[in-house]
Amino acid sequence: MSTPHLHVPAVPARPGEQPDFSYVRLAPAGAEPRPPVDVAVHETAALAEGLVRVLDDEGRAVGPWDPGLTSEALQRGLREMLLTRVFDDRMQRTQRQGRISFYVRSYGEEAVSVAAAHALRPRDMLFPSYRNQGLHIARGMPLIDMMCQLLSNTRDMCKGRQLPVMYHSAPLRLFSISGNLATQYPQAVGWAMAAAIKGEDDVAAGWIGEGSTAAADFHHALLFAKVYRAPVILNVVNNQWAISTFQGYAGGEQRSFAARGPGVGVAGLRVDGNDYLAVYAATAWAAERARAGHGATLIELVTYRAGAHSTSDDPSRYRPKDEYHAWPLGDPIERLKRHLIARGEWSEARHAALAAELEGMVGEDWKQALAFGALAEGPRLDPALMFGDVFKEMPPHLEAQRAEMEAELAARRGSGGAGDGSGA
Amino acid sequence: MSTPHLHVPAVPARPGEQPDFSYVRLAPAGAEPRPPVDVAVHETAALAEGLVRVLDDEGRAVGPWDPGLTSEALQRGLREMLLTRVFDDRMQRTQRQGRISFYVRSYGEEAVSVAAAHALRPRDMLFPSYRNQGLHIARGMPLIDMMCQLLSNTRDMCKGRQLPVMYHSAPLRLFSISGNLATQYPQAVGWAMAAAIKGEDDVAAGWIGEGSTAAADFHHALLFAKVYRAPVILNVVNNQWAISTFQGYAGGEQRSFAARGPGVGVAGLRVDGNDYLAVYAATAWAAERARAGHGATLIELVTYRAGAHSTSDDPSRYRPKDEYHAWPLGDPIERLKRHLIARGEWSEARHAALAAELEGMVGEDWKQALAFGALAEGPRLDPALMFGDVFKEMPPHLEAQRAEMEAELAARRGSGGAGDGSGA
Amino acid sequence: MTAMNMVQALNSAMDVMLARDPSVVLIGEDIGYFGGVFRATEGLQRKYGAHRVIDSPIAEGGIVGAAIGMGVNGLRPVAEIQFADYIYPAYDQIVSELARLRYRSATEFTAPVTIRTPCGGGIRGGQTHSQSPEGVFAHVSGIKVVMPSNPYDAKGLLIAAIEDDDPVVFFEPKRVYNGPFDGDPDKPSESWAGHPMGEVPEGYYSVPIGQAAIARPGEAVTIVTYGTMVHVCIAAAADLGLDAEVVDVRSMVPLDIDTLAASVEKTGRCLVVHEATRFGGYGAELSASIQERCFWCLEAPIRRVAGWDTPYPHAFEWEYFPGRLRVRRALQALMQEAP
Amino acid sequence: MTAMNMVQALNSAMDVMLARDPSVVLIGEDIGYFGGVFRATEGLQRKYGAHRVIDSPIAEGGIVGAAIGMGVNGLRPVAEIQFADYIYPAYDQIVSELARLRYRSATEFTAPVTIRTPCGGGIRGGQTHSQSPEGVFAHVSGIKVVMPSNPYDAKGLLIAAIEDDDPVVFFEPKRVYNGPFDGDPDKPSESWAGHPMGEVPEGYYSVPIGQAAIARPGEAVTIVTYGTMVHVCIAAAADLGLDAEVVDVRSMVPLDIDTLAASVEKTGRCLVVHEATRFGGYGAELSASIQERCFWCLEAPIRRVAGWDTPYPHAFEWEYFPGRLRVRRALQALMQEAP
Ligand SMILES: Cc1ncc(C[n+]2csc(CCOP(=O)(O)OP(=O)(O)O)c2C)c(N)n1
Ligand SMILES: Cc1ncc(C[n+]2csc(CCOP(=O)(O)OP(=O)(O)O)c2C)c(N)n1
Ligand SMILES: [Mg+2]
Ligand SMILES: [Mg+2]
Repeated sequence: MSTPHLHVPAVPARPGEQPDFSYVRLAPAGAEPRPPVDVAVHETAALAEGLVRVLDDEGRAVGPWDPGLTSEALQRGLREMLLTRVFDDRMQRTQRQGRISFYVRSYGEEAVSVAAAHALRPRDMLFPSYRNQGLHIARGMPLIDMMCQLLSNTRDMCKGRQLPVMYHSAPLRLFSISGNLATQYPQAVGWAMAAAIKGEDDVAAGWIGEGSTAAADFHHALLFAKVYRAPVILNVVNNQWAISTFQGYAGGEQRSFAARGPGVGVAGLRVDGNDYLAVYAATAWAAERARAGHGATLIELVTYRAGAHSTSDDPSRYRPKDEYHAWPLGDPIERLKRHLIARGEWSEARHAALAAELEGMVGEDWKQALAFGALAEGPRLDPALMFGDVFKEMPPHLEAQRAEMEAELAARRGSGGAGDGSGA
Repeated sequence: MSTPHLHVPAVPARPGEQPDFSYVRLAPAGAEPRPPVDVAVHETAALAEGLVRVLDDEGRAVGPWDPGLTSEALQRGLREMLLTRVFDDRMQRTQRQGRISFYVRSYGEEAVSVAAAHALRPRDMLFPSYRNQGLHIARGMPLIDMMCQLLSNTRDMCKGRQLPVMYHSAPLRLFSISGNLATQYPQAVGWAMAAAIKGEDDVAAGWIGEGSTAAADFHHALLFAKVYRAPVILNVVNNQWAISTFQGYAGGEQRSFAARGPGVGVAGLRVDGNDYLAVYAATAWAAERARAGHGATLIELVTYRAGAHSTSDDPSRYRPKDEYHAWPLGDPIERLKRHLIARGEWSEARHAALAAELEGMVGEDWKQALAFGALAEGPRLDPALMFGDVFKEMPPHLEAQRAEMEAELAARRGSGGAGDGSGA
Repeated sequence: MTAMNMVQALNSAMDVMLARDPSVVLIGEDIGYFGGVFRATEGLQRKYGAHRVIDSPIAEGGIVGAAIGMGVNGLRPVAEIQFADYIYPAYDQIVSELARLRYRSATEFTAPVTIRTPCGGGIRGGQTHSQSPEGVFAHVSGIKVVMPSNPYDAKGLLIAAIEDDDPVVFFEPKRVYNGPFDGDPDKPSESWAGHPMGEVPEGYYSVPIGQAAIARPGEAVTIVTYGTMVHVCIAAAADLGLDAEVVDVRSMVPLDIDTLAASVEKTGRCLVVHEATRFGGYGAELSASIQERCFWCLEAPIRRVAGWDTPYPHAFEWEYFPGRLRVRRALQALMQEAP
Repeated sequence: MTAMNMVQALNSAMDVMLARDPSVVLIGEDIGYFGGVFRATEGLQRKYGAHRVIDSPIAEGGIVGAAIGMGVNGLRPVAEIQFADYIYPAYDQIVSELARLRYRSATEFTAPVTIRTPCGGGIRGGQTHSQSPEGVFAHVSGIKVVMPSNPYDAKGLLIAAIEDDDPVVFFEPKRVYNGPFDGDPDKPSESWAGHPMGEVPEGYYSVPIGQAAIARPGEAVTIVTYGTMVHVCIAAAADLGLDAEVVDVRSMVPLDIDTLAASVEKTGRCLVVHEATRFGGYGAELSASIQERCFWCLEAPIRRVAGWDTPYPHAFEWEYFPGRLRVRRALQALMQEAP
């Protein structure tokens, strides 16, 4: 019997060490069965510890989870994943240039969002985290709108009130992104409960990272989804890292995150998150299950955060620089490209051409977005907007404060002061 | 495909209906295997959905979980369960007479607390809920001390600051009971983490009701216990009801509460909570597992809240009056008594004598406790005590407020007012 | 008009709104089949169904999180938190989400959630059934905070809260659920029957949020208070035969400072009274903003009477509670105050 | 003495205490191997081990709940909440448990937990990385609340907090982590080097909790403030050539009202300044209690300068932040005020 000591989760590799992904439990493509959507929750226990994969190492689509998509659908998937990456890379660069104050890439996780968006209906409501921009792109949010939000400029959909990447769109059914982790999860469940209460067959889907499963909201969401059999899909994007914290600290040691589902009484699927077809198929299965009234599904999407946490982060401080190259599930774009080529419906040349086209497009949109201003250089929206929408109607104390601020700005202009609050 | 509607958990029987416990998944005594204490978490999945039982319907102790206790140990168990019930009944009556303001019985759940206390070491730290008085009694807290707390009298251990039943004892390692559900659960885990950090082999144990598993603290406790492999036993007392709310609303439909353990990565056991031997054996197993460094266990104790939620509750409003008689797991005291009789070590006569002895004892103690006063009639502690222990040293603003109150009391005495704050 | 106590008035408000608006739903612990531990939702599940009057798990954070999602999907949820002492697990969803959603999404997403919760002591509930946490909500930009002191206002304000497109935290002073309370626990408890504010219309009406009420007009001094303390203050002033003007704040956010200031400008003296602990409480905001508005008319400092800065002690409830004697003593001192 | 910025001073405080007292442990998100997102715990896990400098799951409620249990078992946990904006999930454990334990158990159980958390804006963090929620903790009986404005106080107060047997919520104004900030974001940011309060002893010392400090002595007017705003207020007074006395509250609970009152009695005028939203904020308590103590010496109403009552807007940060201009304008108005 060992003398008592505090166990702390092992981290496979730190800077300077060899990447080691032996802890990632894999399964061959096509190995997992695809049960009917009305399967009993406890019968999904094995799937929650397994790994749903469709694309094999040769780029073939195999097994019962192959959604059998058309070439057109596949090319759309490839295009929108690539667009997401091109967009991310460009925005990251502009942040470096100081044009935007903050950015979060989804590099390496594009399939998680794009495939899910494609598998859901337009009326289904999405509750994204800050790393699901693929949802917005796949739902057709104009890049210019996203850029203007990032620039906090005169066309910022958030009226200058939100950090970059906190997009929203009621018409596109993309919920407002919160800076507080996981809060959208029980909200997604409540939204789904409301759909059921109203007798509508819309489904809600929420996304959080594996680190965020530690939050109370994860528990509340799973519990309410179970108790009321809510038509909701709860996605956990296990990209192995939460800023500097390895997934073991969120409870990932020897246990999948998907297993939390059956534990509480919600179906669970562990899915290859870098496999567009697997993500699509799992999402479609869960949506069908939810729509048919069989309740929620917890989907763990196994992927890897290929980039930094955000533009404020430097991962070389806490993990090996080249870890991503050793990641066993590869790159989602490369894998779908390979599949399309294997099907004889794509080529390196067409891929290069597509990349060039998308880069051009993003560059064009960026120019146009800049025309609406940028936080640093301006023009900016009227600061008085900060007092709007705190309440539906502005109460007297905010009216008074707005007037005070207007007077302050007038004085500042008078004193020729900069937009800095100092008036110096 | 059914038209969408909100699922709400079924409640088997409401007032006027026939009790129906067909939803309680049973297993014959002795049926469940007893794995070694270093068993892998996922191998406890079946035990978490099964039912660990030792006492069969004939009162025999059967199967691998039989702890093989001595007659002396068994008689102690019987005595302290009975004492708990006698104490509860008496305190309930005094509440009816208006002597104490509030009371909570553990009627029908005595084994849950008493057997667990007996299976743990004196140094192990206990974090009870308000329905675990069997722990206090089994650890030898003087009944008079408990009664004085209930009376909020001059010997009240809580100095008049707490509702009745919110006992505590540092020397007996019984943590202070909170009115906020489940808050003690992550605290128990933190206490256990500290033991591990200090290299001590003490174990912590916490108790909450099945309804309280919905609280965020349940999730935090399980997660931290998993991540740091804390030497803690997390007990969920599933007595089927949370005030008026059936356990289905806590997620009990078609899923055990113990299954939450393996779901997160903590061993899980579902145990017959009305079987003294099963509770003892399960607790001993979990304690040994924890002490050996193999981590936490979530134990669901299946029992039934035979009485009202508290003296403020009337269960006939929401469940059949006679439900308890139909409860399939019987009564914990009756079952242990039957076992001792079957072993030839007990008799109805001795039992009646014991009951009489304990009633006499409780009556005696009650008289003595009353000598220290009662909230209604007084004498009471000095009200100035309300300002103590908010901080270790009293800060000036509280000194000032205490002086104000003293002046107020003086004025009240002057005006001959009652102890009522009105001074009228 | 019918005589209703506050619980009946609240029940009637929810009944009226459930009937009028199919998007109204209720959710909370023990509120459905059982009708709530204070019976505020009695009979409503039977009348409107388990899908509109929803029993919930014991997870205040989950209740509010789910209610927000329901609100976003077009419903008007009314969540009950069984005791205000248990609202803290929901604090993050209220502060970080419910209060911010309209703002951060520039009105594209909103959740018209009402959160009802019984507060205050005087019922021998001890420190976890007696708290008055309105102050930690009033400080949060983006939520309205309300506390009625009588059945008429309770129904009218609750209907206004449910119809309000902004989130509202609705505090119910449970000590006056069954009758007004003058601060004397030894007197047989009064009933609302016969009290003018206990006369309540059966049907629909609302009391606008954002307006204080003059509970007792007077000239000598202004007492600014709310909830249970309105009645205690009226009684205390009567004890002294003092012509005090008692202003019932009713709406903590937005605050009707004009009505408060008008009264203080008239009387020149002001006592702020609440049951919540004093330090950093809502009374500090009342004192500070009245002082800012009325400084030059003040003939004496604004004083506060409140619960002591300790937890609510079970055995010393009536030494803790800011009763008539404490209010009286403060009024006497205030009237005598001079440089 | 060495020149330290506030982050280094905080790191040094924890280093000193980890070395002196084996019962001190740290727990929080990203604090261990990584050293914290603001580097406050840099190097400490390497030095003291992963069992004393503990990386945690992202569960603020769990962190505080576990820290309480550790405290009960004889440890002195220092929990880091990565941003004060994310402390709300822990609000229940702090308010209902940490603040109450000593009281309800009549001292049999106590948990000497310190909760460190960076607060305040001016770093382009938007509404979820800029909040100043001290007010919703100062109202809670049973916890001490502290906010230093410079490296020397930061280290001394943090050591005092860790040694304190009562729970302490320790707010760190992150805008001044790397240097004092006079309110002008366009100026190259200053460093603490050369600043008198940037000179910090390497070893053990403490600054007592419960004492305000005179950051700048003066006669004309009293400015009561804390955190980042101390520096802004000094600069604003300097802009006006006004002989203001700037009082750094430092300890919000317990409040050193005597030092504040003495200053106001001397100057006759008082401006209360903080970055937190105004309505129902801690400044209201400062205003109310100073008014109660100093009413007869006040030559003008006590005024407040604070953040507007809105979320902290990303793009309008410098119109939101109560900068030098806002403080100057308030001072000018206050000095002119007369019946
Ligand atoms: C409640 C809360 N706590 C802490 C943070 C700070 N924080 C922002 S992102 C992050 C890591 C999240 O990791 P994960 O959930 O795995 O998502 P990922 O970034 O990997 O996509 C943390 C701790 C926060 N935003 N909210
Ligand atoms: C956080 C919180 N929410 C609500 C309550 C009110 N309450 C007290 S006991 C109780 C039911 C608890 O049921 P359960 O956990 O099953 O324990 P049991 O009473 O059955 O032993 C409720 C809702 C509370 N005390 N704390
Ligand atoms: Mg992650
Ligand atoms: Mg129960």
